[in-house]
Amino acid sequence: MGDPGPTSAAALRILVTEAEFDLAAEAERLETGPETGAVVTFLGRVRDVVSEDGGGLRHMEIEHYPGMTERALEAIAREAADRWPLAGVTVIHRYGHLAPGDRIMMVATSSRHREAAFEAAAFLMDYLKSRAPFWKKEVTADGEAWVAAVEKDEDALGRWR
Amino acid sequence: MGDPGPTSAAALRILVTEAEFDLAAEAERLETGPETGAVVTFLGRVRDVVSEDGGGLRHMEIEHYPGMTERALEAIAREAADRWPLAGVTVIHRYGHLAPGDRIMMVATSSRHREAAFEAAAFLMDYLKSRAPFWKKEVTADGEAWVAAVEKDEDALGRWR
Amino acid sequence: MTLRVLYFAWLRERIGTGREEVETGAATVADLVEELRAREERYAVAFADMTTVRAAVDQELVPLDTPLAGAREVAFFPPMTGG
Amino acid sequence: MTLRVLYFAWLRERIGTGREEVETGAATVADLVEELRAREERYAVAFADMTTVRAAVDQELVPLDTPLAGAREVAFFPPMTGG
Repeated sequence: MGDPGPTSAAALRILVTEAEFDLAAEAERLETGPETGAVVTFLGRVRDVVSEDGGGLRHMEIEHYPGMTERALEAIAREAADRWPLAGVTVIHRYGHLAPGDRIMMVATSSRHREAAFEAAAFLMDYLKSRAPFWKKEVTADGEAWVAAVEKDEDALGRWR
Repeated sequence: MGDPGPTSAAALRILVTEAEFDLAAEAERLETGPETGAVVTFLGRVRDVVSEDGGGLRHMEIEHYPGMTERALEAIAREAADRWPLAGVTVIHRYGHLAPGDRIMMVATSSRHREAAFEAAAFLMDYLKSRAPFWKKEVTADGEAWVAAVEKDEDALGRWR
Repeated sequence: MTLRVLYFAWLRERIGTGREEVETGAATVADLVEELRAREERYAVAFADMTTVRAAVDQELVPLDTPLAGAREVAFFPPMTGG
Repeated sequence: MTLRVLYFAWLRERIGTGREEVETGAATVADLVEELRAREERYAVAFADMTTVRAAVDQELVPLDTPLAGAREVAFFPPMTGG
């Protein structure tokens, strides 16, 4: 993703934030222009996990690499906009202290037709999972543990090559 | 889709309406439960079309088959819930008079993980396009014309068989 | 038997009605189409190219060779364009 | 040269700092890892299994054999778990 590639007309919006975000407002931001027929959103939430003593997740800590994070997200968004005819691409990811049920992140894509919007959103998620510098730590009654990377997340990138 | 199949625990919500719908409220309705890690929404909008005299779309008329429409949408939603481990499935489709930029329809899916939510949403859209009894008429300065079915929409069903 | 027959989109426009009661002895959906075609020019025009016509019996999409025994409602319409 | 070296997640915890300045003559990222390992036990522990360590040079993800010439910032971290 080093090559900036052809300049796309897509509006990119990247946000790395500790704060809650407004999914509805973000989706509406992409509902614009006479050519936009499809808007896809993906929302990621903190799921509860069951610990050995039967208690659940107390909270999650998300660490990131300020500076590189924004660059990586922008590169991923730009790559999507180069591959599909998108009108808009939004990527928002939170860091810090998150409770079960909290929103972690979202992507949104808009395009003339559904195929491009769906594929680009799935692509963004696959790349985000293993190419954006975020690390999750789960805190349960048993203690705390860094979430291990999942091999299938790395494998998921294969279909976009 | 005649066989009701195994009973899924997914919450199905089907709405056929002339009125505007609230995308944000619909998405939030699926942001529930400790196991829900992913919510995907798809929104379809009326795109403008350029007519021969250079004028655009005045409005669109969507006709449907009351009774069968609800049955077909429910069958499609149930089929998705049988194929993927979904927590919720929402399908909303409007009919009647729609202007350029208006929302036509939406689907939303929720699941533990992103793959199921994405695939089910794409599946719902592919089936909706050619299996739900809606017909679109475009009214431009040139007159009115029924939108023709697109062969690739029929072809799109192939990947789910 | 008496069937409720529905028409949608351009089939409705060409036939000039969206709904009618039809007294028929047709064994299948295709037989019903033949009866209607023979009845009046507007039906012959609407059903001229059956590759662009879909049918539902009692609100289930069906092939044209589907039997009508027990049916109450038959609908004809072009390929769907929802979404 | 003086490099800014950053550590994240469990690498940060094992090494006991998230950021330090390192005076080094290392030619590549892998050479820098060797230098750090030789320096103190906590580095040797953190870098014990390099299959679980990723590196970035000046905020670009890179392979471990990447040269350090001209680099200002090197970061080490586990495989990413965003999304």
